[in-house]
This record gives sequence, structure tokens and C-alpha cells, in this order.
Amino acid sequence: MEDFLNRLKQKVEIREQIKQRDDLYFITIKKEQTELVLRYIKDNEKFKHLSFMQAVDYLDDSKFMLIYMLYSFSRKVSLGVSVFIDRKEAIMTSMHNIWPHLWQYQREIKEMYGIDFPSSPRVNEDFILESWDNMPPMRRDFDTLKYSEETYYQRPGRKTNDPKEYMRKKLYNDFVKTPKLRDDK
Amino acid sequence: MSLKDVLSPFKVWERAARKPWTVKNPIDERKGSANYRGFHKNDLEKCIGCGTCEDICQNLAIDLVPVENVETNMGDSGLRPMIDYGRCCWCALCVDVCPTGSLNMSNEYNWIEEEAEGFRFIPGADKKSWDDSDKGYHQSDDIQLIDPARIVMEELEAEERKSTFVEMVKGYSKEKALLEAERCLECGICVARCPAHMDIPEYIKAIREDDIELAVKILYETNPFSASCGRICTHSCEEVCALAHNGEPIAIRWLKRYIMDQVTPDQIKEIITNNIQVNNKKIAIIGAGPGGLSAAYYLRLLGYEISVYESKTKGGGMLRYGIPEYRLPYDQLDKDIDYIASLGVQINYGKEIGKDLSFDELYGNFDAIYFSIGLEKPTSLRCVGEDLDSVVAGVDFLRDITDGKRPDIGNDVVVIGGGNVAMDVARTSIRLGANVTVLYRRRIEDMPADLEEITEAQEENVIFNPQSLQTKIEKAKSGRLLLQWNNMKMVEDPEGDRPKPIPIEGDLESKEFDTIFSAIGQKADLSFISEKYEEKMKFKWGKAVTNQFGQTDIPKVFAGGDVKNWTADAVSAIADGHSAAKGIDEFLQKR
Amino acid sequence: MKEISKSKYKNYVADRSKYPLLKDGKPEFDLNSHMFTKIWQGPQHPGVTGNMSLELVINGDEVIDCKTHVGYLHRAFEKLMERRKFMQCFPIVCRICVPEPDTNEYCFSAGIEELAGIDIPEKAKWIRTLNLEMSRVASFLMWIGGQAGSLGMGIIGQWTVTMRDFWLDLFEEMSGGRIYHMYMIPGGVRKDLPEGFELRVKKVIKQTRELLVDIEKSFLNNAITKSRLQGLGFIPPEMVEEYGIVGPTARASGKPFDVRQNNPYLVYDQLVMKMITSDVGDAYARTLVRFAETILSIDLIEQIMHKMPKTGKIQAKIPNVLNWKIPAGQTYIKAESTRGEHGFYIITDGSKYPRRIFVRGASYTHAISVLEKLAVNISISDTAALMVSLHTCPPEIER
Amino acid sequence: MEKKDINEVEKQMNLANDGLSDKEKTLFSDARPQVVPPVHKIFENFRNWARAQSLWMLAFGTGCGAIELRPLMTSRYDMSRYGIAPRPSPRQSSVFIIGGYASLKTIKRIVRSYEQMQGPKFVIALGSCTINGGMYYDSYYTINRIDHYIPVDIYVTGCMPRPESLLAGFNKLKERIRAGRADGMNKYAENFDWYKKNQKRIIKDWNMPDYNW
Repeated sequence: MEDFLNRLKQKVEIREQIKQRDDLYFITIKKEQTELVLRYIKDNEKFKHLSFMQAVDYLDDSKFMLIYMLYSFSRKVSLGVSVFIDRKEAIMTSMHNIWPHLWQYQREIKEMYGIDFPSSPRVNEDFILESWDNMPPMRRDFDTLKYSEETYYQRPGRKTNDPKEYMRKKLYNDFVKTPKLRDDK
Repeated sequence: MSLKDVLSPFKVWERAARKPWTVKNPIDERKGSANYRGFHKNDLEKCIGCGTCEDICQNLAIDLVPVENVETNMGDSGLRPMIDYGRCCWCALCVDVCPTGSLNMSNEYNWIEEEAEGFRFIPGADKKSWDDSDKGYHQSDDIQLIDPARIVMEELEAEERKSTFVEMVKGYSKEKALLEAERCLECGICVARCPAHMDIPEYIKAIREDDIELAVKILYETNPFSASCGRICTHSCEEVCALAHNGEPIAIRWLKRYIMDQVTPDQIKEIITNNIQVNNKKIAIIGAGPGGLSAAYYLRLLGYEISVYESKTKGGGMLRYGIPEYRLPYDQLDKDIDYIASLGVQINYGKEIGKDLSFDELYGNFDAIYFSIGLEKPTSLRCVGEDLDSVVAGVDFLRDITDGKRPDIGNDVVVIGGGNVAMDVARTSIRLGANVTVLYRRRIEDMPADLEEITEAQEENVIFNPQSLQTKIEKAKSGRLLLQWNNMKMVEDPEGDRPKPIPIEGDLESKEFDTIFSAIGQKADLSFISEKYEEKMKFKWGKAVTNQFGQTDIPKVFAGGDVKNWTADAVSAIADGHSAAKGIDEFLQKR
Repeated sequence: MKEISKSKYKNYVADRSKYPLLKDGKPEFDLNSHMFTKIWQGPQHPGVTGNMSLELVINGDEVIDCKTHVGYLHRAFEKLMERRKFMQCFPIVCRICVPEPDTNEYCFSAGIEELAGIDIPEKAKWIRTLNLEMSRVASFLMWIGGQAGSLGMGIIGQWTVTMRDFWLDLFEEMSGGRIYHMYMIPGGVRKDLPEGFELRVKKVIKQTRELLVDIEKSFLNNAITKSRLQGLGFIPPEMVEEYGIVGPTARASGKPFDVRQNNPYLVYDQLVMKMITSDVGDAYARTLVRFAETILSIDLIEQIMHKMPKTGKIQAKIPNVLNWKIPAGQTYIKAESTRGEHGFYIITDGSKYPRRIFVRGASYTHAISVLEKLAVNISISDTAALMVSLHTCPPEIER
Repeated sequence: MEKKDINEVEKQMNLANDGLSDKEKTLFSDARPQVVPPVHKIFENFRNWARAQSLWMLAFGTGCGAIELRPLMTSRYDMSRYGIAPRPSPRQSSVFIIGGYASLKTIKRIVRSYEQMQGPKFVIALGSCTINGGMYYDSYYTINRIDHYIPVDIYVTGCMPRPESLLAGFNKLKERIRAGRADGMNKYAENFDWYKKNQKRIIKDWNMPDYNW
């Protein structure tokens, strides 16, 4: 496995390399070289099986990470190939020519994260969500609880008490509450 | 495909003759298994309403609501979980996490309603058919979702500490403090128990998030003596900690100490910035102990001009003169006092009211007076010979030690009493190289001293001689003192109070000692108050009678601390000082 | 179980003469020509597995085009887990797959343990393996019933679903829940096995073995089964890698891909097991492979019961679950479910909440890419059988 | 008084069917559902008794509750002996079982299937999720309260409710039918506009007839 990674290093730039387990490695590559690397790994290095492809939202860095999890039957090793793309220009080359079922993941990512894959088959069709008119829900800045509360009715009539506040009210409500040195959050 | 494939399926006709699998009456016949996660039940007596179940529930299915017949008290919020079966997923995390083990599950699972509103109930309070079922998912010892064991605090070994006044508790490192802080359930039950009502869960949370600045701010909201309290507080908060029910409580005191250990006095001044709007009202405070100085601190924040009068040469009161250095190093105490002084509080050391300055003068010159004096006058041993030379009051001895004196106490000393003062005297004497015996009327478990003090004293080879009442002290021929005592037996109290000690007739013992320390109790010395005021103030059992803000019957005079409350510990004095500040402020605002 | 040998029959090749012309592997059709009808199979249709639907274009009773629609069971697990603490996630993961929740529980727990650096006790590993194998048997039993039901043999379903219920009784005894066991938590398992559990497992195993003999006679060696399933949904070996096909479906096409053996986890390396494959690749081969796997799982349960340590701790020490923070990291944990490689990709960022959890449902491609390809040119009466033979599970697709 | 009259007029009005194209509008009815008043008391009692004896349920696995329907149908619990049988088509069914959570995509089909069912029809809601959102209370794609979209007769709690609970639920439903209280259909007709408003609020691409029967 190390040999293979060294061979790969000579060909392309590997930005980060992590060995998580004996049978699980992660590498980070440049966005422009994704297709090249994936094709090379699949055809020449026997990583034939694509376990999945997914996106991760790094809202703080304003980036999306795309990860392709590959598996080699002969090496019995999984390899996660990740690519960072800009969050504002969320466009990625479609890889459905390498693995025919990849369009499915790309369609899901388009819907859930709003990352576009031009030329991927049926990428603009509804996949899971139907009649969705909000921002792509898996993005970190989408607040699912708020949306749920606003859209679907919660059953009213529930009220809880904080033990600390409740005991203050019951036992020592007259005790001093000042000074307040903390900043209110 | 062949003829065989056509005929083969017919072979299973024989199944028609077998006993059917059908359950005759499924609804009644099939109870849930012994381990089934069915409907909840709650032992209302055991439950303390800490709300940990509410916190762990990922579905927000649990509300805490007040329940009839359950009173709120110090260790019990009086709230009980109400479960919404429109949310519950029967994962039983609430059962596994329950610190008291009161919440469990039965093996019932049938609940049908025509209206959706009917699925909320308070297990235990709303009677259900499964309340008495003993089957169902129960908490087990096999798994622990909350760690019952406290992170061990490193201390000096007993042998090492016997010869030194260096602080024996080493304090938490950052890693350990974070681990210990991680154990907190943030229920907040401890806050009510703390006399000063410190916001304990919040400052523990601040430790966890490694935000020391915030933690210091939280501490100073309710307690300007945190560095000292972090070492010597009686930590009654830990008694009611939810974790104490099935394990060891959070080391709240050590975590407070950890916070204050992280900051230098200068840093405190940077962290807590005050914008004091000075007004021209003047307040006199008698006694620079924790009570007086915390009142001074909070009054100063409100803009008053404060003059503190202290008879001794240094501040801190009983924290300095009553507590030995190995428990509370003086630099830590100075840290607290310095910060208060830096706010512009004027502390006059060596000014004794009644001697250097009269109470009348204060009364005339100031807008309000607050006195918070320590208990320094020892109570009598009530036995023959207690006025002999080498019979020393424990508090006097401790004061001498603080002043840097090392009195010659000889080789064999005895301490009479079982309180914290007795322990301090005994352990200080050990450090001076003496063999120490502690004489106490009742059993060791009845001693009012903190349990850990007793254990530590035992580790340091203090000999305990419980159930013995001193009867006579006389001068022996060798020039030493001969102490005679009567052995006692414990008699059950018919009214169910704690057992009473009764002397066993004729069972007398005696032994020679170099020094005898009396430490059976102290009271306040109130002689500084001039008679005409003392008459107007009310005292009961030697304690000042005040309203809840410390106001005595003379509106201008406020009292607090050991002279007022019965717990007579530092944190109560601080709390008194805090509420007196509010009382004085309101009193002066109104005028 | 007999060796699954190379089949004696030829691969089914459809008579293409009456179909529309193919363009890029897809037939061309014009709905307005009145030669084609568009119908929806599902979501309210007894012939679909779970709650999904097929948009079929048919010509007579032949399917010309198929599109699958999923999302009827979408609950946004991955989003919800991002706002739950680690321990709070564990009740939710098992809901991802209803017939076989335990694989999810294992993958999640193992991932959390790996990232938090926790080693679980030996006995917990054995109990987990037992749990996984039991759930495989239960899930396979249900599947056999489903496959038979799709061919109109309701009685097989009556037997297997009831037999599955006996397995569920064992689960109830072991974990306290029938369907959602919530038994494996990060750090170990929740309860030790109850007393006398081994005996009861043996009894159910005996019953199951008897039933499987009957099923072999009445379902596998059945003229109807063979005529309907042989040649249906043929997957050539090349397609396995191209389409990411996993599990028994891949093994039925001659690809020896089983996570338990390729990348052993838990105690699978201490168990004796054989790779069950067939090189035929049609629905019948898949049926045989799954049937053999059921028996294999029963064998494994017997081995586990025999080799399992009788005493020992079942839970490693974990920090206070309310304040549990896990250092930043990422991992991919996979396990073999009845449908194949089931995986959890977990990213943590040092906070109390997981950063991202992705669930790779084993039948993710089976139900969409593969089904859409295979459903073309078959009879509409076979779509249900084809779908079941791919063992699609909608909730793990849309999560 | 005047206001009430307007409501009455509105109720008489036909449905707009705005979601349909002009071509499709001709294919669907635009009538409103009508309240069916009970007939003569004794006869109604007999009818209710007969209805309770034979409950045909719609085999639509809307959520994970469907997994426990399978054991219920098969030999161990054998629901056919209680007069309950699964039917594949809404046209033949009288009981709709909402199997737990309903996602946005499913609720559209639930509404449509429910409206297609012939009266008298009853609804059993399974699990916490139908009552108050259950464990998906914060999910953006599942509804929280099923009773805002279709009328529900019986709630069975549990996650999932066991087959035994379901049977108990059916028994309770039978009681309710016999007592003449299972009038969800009339409730739907009476409050039709309210239900429709709720449904249309969440189903944003309403491309089906307003009342589909």
C-alpha cells in the first residue's frame, strides 16, 4: 500500500495522507486532478469498487469536501480520496463515466448540498426531496429544527422547568441576584 | 426444471398435521420479556428531580413538572419527569443514565387512546397498572453511562505532611480538572444547597470549555473568597450532588480551587473590570473576615465608601487565624483580600472597636454598620482544673501559630472536642512533633468535624479516644498535667434523636499530658458593642437576631457571619455578607 | 446444503425483435404514440419492497423503461445526527434499516469507539457478533418470505415470518426490544445475555433448520420458482464492479466479496466460514446464495455459542455521556449486512456532536442504477420478483 | 348570521382543483365530500356491528410500522380470525394504518389514498411519530401531527407498537365503531377546508385534485 501511495505521489500532488487503520487510508488531492487520479487508481491500481461518494460541508472554511471511497478486492484496503471545492462556486466534474452508478450519488449531493455536476445524467431531477423550496437541507446553515417548528405543527401544552431556576424560586428567591459580571450571551 | 421440481413442493403437505404456531390470545398471553423496554415507572421517593433524563433524551420527550405531595427541599428539586409518549422511542437511555436509579421500565406495552392528547403522564404520580410490575428494563451495574468515581486528588503522603506546614492537597492538573468537570450532569441541585448559591454548574461548564476567565467571573458574582473557599469550604453542595446517590459526588470544591489556581492576582484584576459609580455614603464594617470583606466587596461595587476595622494586624479573620496553613496557605488568602482592597476598600488593621475606637463613634460617623466577627471566645470545659496554666484554648493556640510563634507544647498533648477546630489543633500539634490524643464525648461518627478531616488526622497518627468525658485536670507530681476522664456509653434516645452519651459509673481513666487543648466550642466576644446598643439588639443563644438581610432591630446596624448563623462556616459568612450588602443598599436607598 | 454449481441452463436472452430501438443502451419510445403506457408501481402497492415506487413504461406487459423513485421514507437521519450528542445518536441509527437494525448499531458504535480510542471487552465482541448473525438470520427469513410472496407463494411467507418472530423473541429477551434492539452502544453492549439463553437459541435453531428443509423442498426445488426466477435479472460479473454491487448479489455473480471475510471485524477471524458464491448471476442464483447464507449464519451462531467466553465485562469505560467529546478524525466502518457492504463514514471535529455521519446503505445502487438497468425488457409481473431478488431496502437508500 | 351564510355558500361551492391542468380537470370530479348522517338508530347499530366485524386494511407500509404488520398478517398472530384482512387497493379498504412517521413525500400519497377509500373508513395511527413527531420531531421532512392532515380514530403508542398492541388497537377501534363514535369520515367532510389548508400548506406542488375519490 505504501508503495502504491509513493507511486501516486510521483504522479500527482497529495496534499494530505492519513493512515486510519491497516485497511483504511485517506488521501487529499487537488480538485483539477480528481478525474486523472480516480481513473489511474481504478485502471492501474485495482481499486475497482466504489463504496460511496459523499460531500461534507465545512461551513467555517467555506468549503465542501467531496470524498470518494474506493476499495481494492486484491489489496483488501479502502482508500478515501477527498477533494476540497469552493463553497461559493460549488461545481464539480461529473465522474459518472468512471463508475456508471456514480450519477446516483451526484444527484443526491446536488439535491442535499447544492453542488452541481454538469453533464451528470438526471442530476436536476428530484431524488429524495419532492417540492423542496428551501436551501439544500444538508448544508450546515440549514436549521432543521427551526424549519420543522415553522412548517409542521408541534403539539402544544408542554412546559418544562429547570431544576436550578425552580429551586431558586421555591427556596431562595429573595437571595441577591446581583452583580452580573458575565456578559449575556 | 424437471418433474421432480413439480412434485417436490407437495412433500410439505405433512406440515398440515403439525401443531399450529398461532397464539390463541396474543393480547393477554404474551407479556413482554423480563428485560422488555415497556412503559416507564418512577420511584417518586428516590427521584430527586435532577433532570438528567431530560438532558439525555434526544427526542425532548421528558419535561420536568411539579408534582403534588412532593416538596422542594435542599436535595430535591420537587420536580418529576413527565414523559410524552408522542415523542418517546423507548431507548431507555433515561433509565441507564438516571443517577439515583429511580426511573425504570416495566414490561407493559399496550396503550391505546382515541385522543392524541392522552399520551403524557408522570410515571409514579399518575397511577398506572404497571407501576408494581417488577419485570422490565432496569438499570444494571454492567454499564455506566456516567462515571461514578471521582478523579483522585493528589495529596502529600501522611508521613511527609506530618512534619510540614506545606499545603497537603496538591490541586488538580488541567487534564484532571477537565476529566472531573466532565462528570458534571449540570442539574443545578447543588446551587440551592450552597449558602452563597454559587452558580456551580456554570463554572464547571466553563472549566470544561477551558474558559477560565468566564469561570472567574462566575465565581466573583457570588463569592469573592473563591481561592480560600476552593480549599477549606465545608462543601455541603457535594452532599446533595446527584452523583452522590450512586457514587462519589463531583469534587466541586477542588474545581473551584482549580479555577483560582489558574489566575494570578493581577490577572483577576484584568478579568473582572468594574465600573464603580462612587457615592458619598459611608459604611463601617467590623471584622475583616470573609463575611465582613465580602460585604465590603459587594457594597463597594455599589459605590459606597467602605471602612473596615480589624483588631488584628492582618485580614482574613478565622480563615487566617483559625485555619492552619497546611489547609489554607496565606498567600491564597492574601490573593482574595488583595483584590477586594484594590477596589478601594479601606481596611484599618489593628483597630479594635471598644478599645481604639468606640462603637458610638462609628454609629455617629457612618450611614450604616455591618459587623461580622468570628467566634474567638472558647467555651468552658466545665471540669475542675480548667484554669491551670497548660490548659490552652485551641483557638488561641491556632492564632499563635499563625502569628509565627511555635509554642512549646511538650511531647504528649490532648485535644478535647470533636469539631473542626479540634482537628486543626490536633493536626497542628502533630506538625510540632507531639503525640496527640483526641478526647470526645460521643462516637467518632458523631463528631461534627468533616469526615475527611478525621480520616486525615487518623492517617497522621492522631489517636482518637471517643466516648470519654473529661472530669478533672490536676497538676501531676512530674509537673505535667493529669487528665482524668470518664468512659461513656451510648444510649438510644427514646424520641429517636441521635444516641446520647451517658457516663459509665466508676469507669474512670487518667493519663498525663504536657498540654491540654480545649476545643469544645467557641462563641463570639460581643463586648465591643456598648451597652445602650446591645440592649436594643436581640441575641438568642449568643447569636444576633436579624431579618433575612442581616438587619438587626437597630435599622442602621447589620450583622452576619458566625455571629448570626448556626453553620458558622466561611461560605455562610460570605453569603451573609452578600445579602447584607443588598439589605444595606436597600436601607440606604430608601432613606 | 448442496454446493451451488454452475447452472445447466442457459442465460435468458430476450427476443429483441418486438422492442423499440435502443439508443445508448436505453430504448426510445414516444408516449403519445399510444403504443406505450406509463404506470406507477408503488408506493401504495403490495408488490414493492417497503415504501418506494417504480415509474414504468410498458408496451403490452413488457417493461420498456423503468425509473425508481425513493424518498418516501426520508427522515434526514444524517442531518438529525449532526445535532445530537454521540450517545443520543445511537437510538436513532437503528431506525435506518427496519428489518436489520443491528448492522447500523454496530457500524456506528465501532466508528465512535475507533475515533474515541476505546477498546471494547472481549465478551462484548462475541455478543455483538452473535447479535449481528441473529439479525442476519431474521432478515434472511423475511427475505425468503418476500421472494416467495413476489411469486405468489404466500404460504412460504407465513412460515418464515413466523419463524422470524421466534428469533425476535430471542432479541426481545436479549435486548429488551423486538424490532429496534438498541443493544450495542458505543463501549460495548447494554446487558449480559440472560440465563438459559443458549438453550433457547438452540431450540429456535432446530426449528429453523427443520423449516429450511421444507422451504428447500417447496420453494427452491419448485417448478414455478425455477421457471420464474431462472434467467431473471442476470448480472454479469463485469457489472458487479462497475455498478458497486455488493453482498449476496455480487457473490451470486461470482465475485467473492464478503466484508466478514475480506476485512474481518469483531471476532469473525476466529470463526470458520466459507465464501458462498455462484457464477450464474440470475435471480435464482441469488436466492440460492441467500438461502445458503441463512444456513451459514445459523452455523456461525452455533460456533459463537460454543466458543464465547462465559464471563467477563461487557462494557468498556466511557466518559460521562452528556459531555462526551471525541477528538477530530474520520473513519469508515463497514460491516456485512444481509444486503452487503453496509458502512458508516464518520467525521468528528472535537466537539460533542458528530460533524458528519454518512450511511452507505448496501442496496443504494441495487435499487436504483441496477434495478433500472435490469428491469428493462422483462415482464411487468416480474418486476416485484426482480426487486426482491436484489434485496432492496428503501430506508437505507434515502435515510 | 350573515357570516355563517357565506360559509354555507362556500360549502356548496365546487372545488377549484387549481393544481390540475385544464385537460385533467375534466377527468376528476369537483364535488365536495358530504357528511353522511346516521340512519335510523337500530339499523345504524346493526350496521356498526357489521362494520366492526370485517375490517379490511389498506396494505400501504407508510413507515416502519409496516414491519410489524407482516407478523400480524401471518400465522403466529393471524389477524384474519379477528375479521381483519389486508387489501392492496384503497377502493376495497376500510382501515388505513399510518405506520409511524410520514415524510412529506408520503403524506401526499397518504392524503390521496385516504380520499380514495370508500366510506365508512377509519384510521389507526401507530407509534409516537404520528402523535407528536416522535424521534423525528426536528426533521425537516417528516410531519409531526398526523391529525392535522387526516382524521384519526385510534392511536397506538410504541416505537414500534408490537403486533399485540396493534391487535388491541383494532379491538378498541371495533368498540368505537360499535358505539358509533368512529366518524372520522364525517369529521373530514365537516372540516374539509381546514384539512385542505393544512395539507396544502406543506405539500407545495399540489398537482392532484382537491378531493380525490
